[in-house]
Amino acid sequence: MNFDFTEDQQEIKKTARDLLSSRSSLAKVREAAEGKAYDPALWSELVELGWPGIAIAEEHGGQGLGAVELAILSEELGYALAASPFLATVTAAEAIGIAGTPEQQAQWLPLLASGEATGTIGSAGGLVPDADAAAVIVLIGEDGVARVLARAEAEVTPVDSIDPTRRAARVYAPPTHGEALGGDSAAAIDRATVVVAAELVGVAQRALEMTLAYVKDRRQFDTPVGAYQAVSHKCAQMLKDTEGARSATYFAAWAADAEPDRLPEAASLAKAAASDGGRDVTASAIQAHGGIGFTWEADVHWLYKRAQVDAALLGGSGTHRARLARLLAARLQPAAA
Amino acid sequence: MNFDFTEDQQEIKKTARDLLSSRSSLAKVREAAEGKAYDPALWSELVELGWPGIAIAEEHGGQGLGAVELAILSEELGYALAASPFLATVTAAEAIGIAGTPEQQAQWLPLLASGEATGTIGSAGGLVPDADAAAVIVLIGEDGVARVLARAEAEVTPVDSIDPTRRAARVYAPPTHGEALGGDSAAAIDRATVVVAAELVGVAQRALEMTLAYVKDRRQFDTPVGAYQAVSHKCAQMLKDTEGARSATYFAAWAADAEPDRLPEAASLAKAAASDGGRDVTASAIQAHGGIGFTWEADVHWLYKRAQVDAALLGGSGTHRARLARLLAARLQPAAA
Amino acid sequence: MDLTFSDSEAAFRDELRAWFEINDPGTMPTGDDAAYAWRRDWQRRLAEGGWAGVHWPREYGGRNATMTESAIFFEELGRARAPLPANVLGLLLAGPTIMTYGTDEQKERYLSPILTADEIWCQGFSEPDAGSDLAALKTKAVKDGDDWVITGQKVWTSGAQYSKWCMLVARTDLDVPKHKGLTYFLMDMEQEGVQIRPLVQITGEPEFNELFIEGARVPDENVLGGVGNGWRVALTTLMNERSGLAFFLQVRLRQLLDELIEEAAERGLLDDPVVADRIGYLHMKAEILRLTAYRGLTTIEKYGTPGPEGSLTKWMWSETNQELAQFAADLLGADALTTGNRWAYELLRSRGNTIEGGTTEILKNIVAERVLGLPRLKGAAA
Amino acid sequence: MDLTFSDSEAAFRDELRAWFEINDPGTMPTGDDAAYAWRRDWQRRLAEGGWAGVHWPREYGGRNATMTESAIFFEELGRARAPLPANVLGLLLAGPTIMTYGTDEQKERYLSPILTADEIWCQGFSEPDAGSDLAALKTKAVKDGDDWVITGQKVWTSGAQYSKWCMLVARTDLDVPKHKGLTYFLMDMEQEGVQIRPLVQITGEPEFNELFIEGARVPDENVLGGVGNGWRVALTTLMNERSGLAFFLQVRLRQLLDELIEEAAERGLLDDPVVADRIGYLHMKAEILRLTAYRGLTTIEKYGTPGPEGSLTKWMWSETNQELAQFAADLLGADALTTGNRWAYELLRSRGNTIEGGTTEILKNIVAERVLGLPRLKGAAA
Repeated sequence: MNFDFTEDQQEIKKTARDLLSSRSSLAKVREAAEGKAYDPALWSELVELGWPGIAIAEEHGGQGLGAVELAILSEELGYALAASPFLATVTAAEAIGIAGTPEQQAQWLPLLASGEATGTIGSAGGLVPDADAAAVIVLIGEDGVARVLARAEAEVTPVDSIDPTRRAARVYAPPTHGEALGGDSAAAIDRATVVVAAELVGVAQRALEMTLAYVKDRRQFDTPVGAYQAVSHKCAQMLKDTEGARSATYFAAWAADAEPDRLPEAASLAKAAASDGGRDVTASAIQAHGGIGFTWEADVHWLYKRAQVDAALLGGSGTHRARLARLLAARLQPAAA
Repeated sequence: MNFDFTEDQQEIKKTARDLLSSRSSLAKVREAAEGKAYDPALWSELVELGWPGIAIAEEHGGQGLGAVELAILSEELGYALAASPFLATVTAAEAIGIAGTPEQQAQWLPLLASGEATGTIGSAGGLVPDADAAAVIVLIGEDGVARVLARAEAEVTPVDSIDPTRRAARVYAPPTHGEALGGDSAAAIDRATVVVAAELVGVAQRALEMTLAYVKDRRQFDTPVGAYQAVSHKCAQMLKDTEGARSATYFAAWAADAEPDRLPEAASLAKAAASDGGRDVTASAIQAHGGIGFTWEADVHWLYKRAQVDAALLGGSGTHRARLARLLAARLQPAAA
Repeated sequence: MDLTFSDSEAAFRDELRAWFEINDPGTMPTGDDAAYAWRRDWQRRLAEGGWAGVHWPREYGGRNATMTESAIFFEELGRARAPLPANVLGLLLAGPTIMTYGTDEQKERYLSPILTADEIWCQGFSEPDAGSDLAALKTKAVKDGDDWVITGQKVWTSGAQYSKWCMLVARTDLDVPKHKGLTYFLMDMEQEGVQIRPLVQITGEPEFNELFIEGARVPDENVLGGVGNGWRVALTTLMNERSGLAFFLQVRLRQLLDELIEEAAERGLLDDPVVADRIGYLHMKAEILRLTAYRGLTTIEKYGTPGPEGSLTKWMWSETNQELAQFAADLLGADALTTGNRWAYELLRSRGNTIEGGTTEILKNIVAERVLGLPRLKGAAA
Repeated sequence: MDLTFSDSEAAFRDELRAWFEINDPGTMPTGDDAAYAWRRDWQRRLAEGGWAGVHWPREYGGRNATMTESAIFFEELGRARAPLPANVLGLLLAGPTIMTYGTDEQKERYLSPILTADEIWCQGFSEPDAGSDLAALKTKAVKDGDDWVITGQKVWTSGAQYSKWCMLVARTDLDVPKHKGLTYFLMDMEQEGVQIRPLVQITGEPEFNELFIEGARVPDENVLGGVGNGWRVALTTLMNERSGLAFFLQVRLRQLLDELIEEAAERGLLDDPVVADRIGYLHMKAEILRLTAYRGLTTIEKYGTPGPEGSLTKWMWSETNQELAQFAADLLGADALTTGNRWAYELLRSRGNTIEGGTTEILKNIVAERVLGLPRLKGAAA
């Protein structure tokens, strides 16, 4: 039983942290958000590093690493709040990689791995991240079945979500368009869900760190505000929520490859914990910043907005709690499962 | 719009507070709880003061006052944590008084008003307070219809609830026994529910006051613990919960007589708020007392236990929240109501 | 206890409703400046009808309304979906403070234009380094002949760009303890020394401003309540801050909740017990807020001082409003996360509720110390 | 990252499970004394099997188990529905503290009887006036010849009535600042000067005791870690307090939750979406606790010091356990409010979870200061 990253994994984490701290500083995130345009140089760099293909099989041009490595990157991109189609693309790749037909995989994975194209996954009723520029869209129907659509097969309506650091769209496709994923849609969605959870963990971690820095520095009544229990205990709670979400998310990332039978439960655990944790921690971050935290000028609101939208992607915590209860009930009555 | 009590009502409150602080001190409550026996002298005194009949019509030997006066007394008995069949008796009287047939009223109300007999109301599946000694039991069936049963018509099984300051029992009666209330069972139950809510407000108030006294006095790290925000903000929350429950309960008591159309909603509001508030405030009281609060020797646990059992009587907060939602939905679609 | 309106309260309400029927507020135009101008016109109409300063004494053009009537005014304003009058800070804060501490000349000069919205007021209390800690403010006023020369920075000043006057608290004596050396000024905003910068909130709207004050001049006659007495005068302003406004906010919360319930019903979501449970919960909280606000009024009217309720309603409102917005996002999904949707706006705007006008943490301090009598921790303050 | 047990961990677990199969713990008798005697026998059986002090070094009769193996031990103990060994405080606290600070003679004298439960230990740290504030303790030890004479009062001493020895911290120097004048003693409980009074909890059970110490004598050789070094020695004891035990508690929480889910299923309540929502929530919290506890182990094993996780699991456990008990009462109604029902017991007992072994408030202080590096407020302490 070892929760620690391998040396290679730690190296990936460190590389990502270092690179993103310069290439995707919050000033650059702000630029992208306010300018409503991603920095193409950032995407090129991620592509050059092979990140979009980190978990895509080598036969399809990826690096052939696993869900844990992908979660590490996603967490770091969340921490950096990177404005990029990374999350959308890798979640599409995860879905197609686990459940696509050989043809679907051959058609899309090399393009996604090489960064020649981006992709996305999302629900028919929800916000679909970066769908406007995606070459391939994995669209989840009301029935839970996911279809693979080329961009031209879908009606994509870009919308401004409350999170301006990421583009979003509503996607519609007539039932006759696209082709169902060859394999298990649930597994495809679960693997994508873990990626979103990992991003949320990174967002929460960043919110915690920004808050700690602020409350150690900011003084009121001649005392750093972080010395008051009203603030310090809130920070402790933020740590608890962040670490709890992290525990569940790492477990899910590990299970995705090592024990896929446990993935349904693990993915829902991770998403429920990370959705709640991400929202609560970023809201607390605003509160702990006081008036400053409510200004556009401060950066803490980007985190709150990302967390709110991520929390709804691929099912909010309520949806996942309901699923956890179903899974538990099914264990009691295996016949009814 | 005036939320204040009349002078008469204030006099009732003051009388009750003064009397109960001597006749039902916490030492006496402890004696009753540990000895598993009510103090008959206390009951005699309440009867002499005419309290059991305070809201019973004069024609039936009561004082003919209203639900507000009854709520005032119930709050004070809750504040004193009085060990007595008062709550059980007055809730039965409320039910029969509003919905009993003339015969049921004539049979039971004079006995209850004069204290010659006690009564109770409770759910078939739940704990029924003081049913073992009650001459009349208003038993609420699964269908929400309440029957009036003479003691002999019911199977009463005394049980030790977690609240030793009040006797409790499970009650069963075959469908053929007893007689349905003549009028609206829902109104009967709602009026009884307000009484329980009022008791919970008193319990919460006492828990708050005991806690304030303790945390002003108790020192840790050379400082009164009440100076720490972890404690002081918890106390502020206790006040908020108590006052919120009180607002809802006074409204319900007022509506019971003045605007009975609003009673269903008001009763559910009161019970939901008082159940949550009572449980949270008394749990916080234990916590704020630290280790001492967890001992049998301290009195704060009686409040927690009473609050827990009261919170479940005549429907917990979940039941009442669901009902509130139904009432709101019915307003939108009056036809479907 | 009588939770119906008294005859005179009901008459007040009916008169106001009748007035609203004739004077339909209409729809506020979009665009900050246009909306503000419209709200100014709206206040003029209210003033003409005698409804602008309902709680002001008749001698100053008010209606001498009781607290309850004042609450009814804001409830009805909310119910009519009318906006707040443009000069709300003048009506609620500056006016009553001037009535309390002003000289006859000051009352004569300032009160009437407040009522008619001819002169808009803003509030210059908060500073970047003194958020919750008014006594720590650094803006300085130095006597120069008959004038005071003011230098410093203020923040969270709403409506500054439309204001003629600012309720400004500045430090006039550096040699005495923090809250003792303060003075309350009525500062003319229309001068070189006052620069306004919009402060954009996380909603993207510039609801507030920063004030950069560099050598602004205020004549001595514009000191309110005496030199060195600024702390006391400022507290009066703060005490007035949310007396009636609470009811406007409370009604607005109620409307939002009702609209959400309707929306949930339209989408067929009310049958989901989890949704119903949450709606029951929010309804309970909204009702507790409303009832507690009325209880607070009863206490003030009867005893002249606010009871514990008064310090709880802001806290209750802000918490419930945030819970409501978050629940709306859960319930409505993508719609409520899309810019332009009112719930998307609420999801962002409501975060400010627990910060603006006193953070929840400070409110809890106040409740703990002033209502519950708990000791203050060394080095801490409310 | 590998969240399966390693081969050696799996072997450890399998060996233990096999041992449990043969050594069925059986059912604990009712009655405090009988139960305690039974738990003492149980520990002897564990000791005979080599399972009593799994984390102790082999030289002292232990198994030299890793942290993970120690966690597995407690998990399996929970899974086998076996009780904690009678001398749990000796095994977890006294033993390791003596190993760290004891002289060779002390190790020789005390360790073996701890393992075999021949000598039970209790912990004498808390005092009535020094609940969360160990440095404020008042029990005094005065040198008298070769002995120390001890006077004072201790509280929350569990198992005192069965104990031969007490880990006692007392003040030996009144002239130095609070935490400097303390000394750690190994006090013989079997003497006139030590009186035990059971302290009944809100459950009605006397789980803890008060100790009244009046002139008790402790020979100088029973000082542990040197005179005046009591603070440091006590911290070692406290650091050991819940290393492995966390897993026992975590498994117990899991079992309770599973039983509640089964009970809910039997009553046909799982189909209620509100119930399902709450069960999903509690399951999430229980899993987060389990996983975070394992993450904490990884950190300790790899870096030798506890990471942030270690300080969170007690907090997570106590909070979740309380939520679980309250939910059970909501779900099961009257049954869960009737004395004798396990949920009724949990509803009361769980209130202690956020107090015993460090209140949640103190834990948050510790997290804030030691993990997050936040400044300490003047006059406050962790």
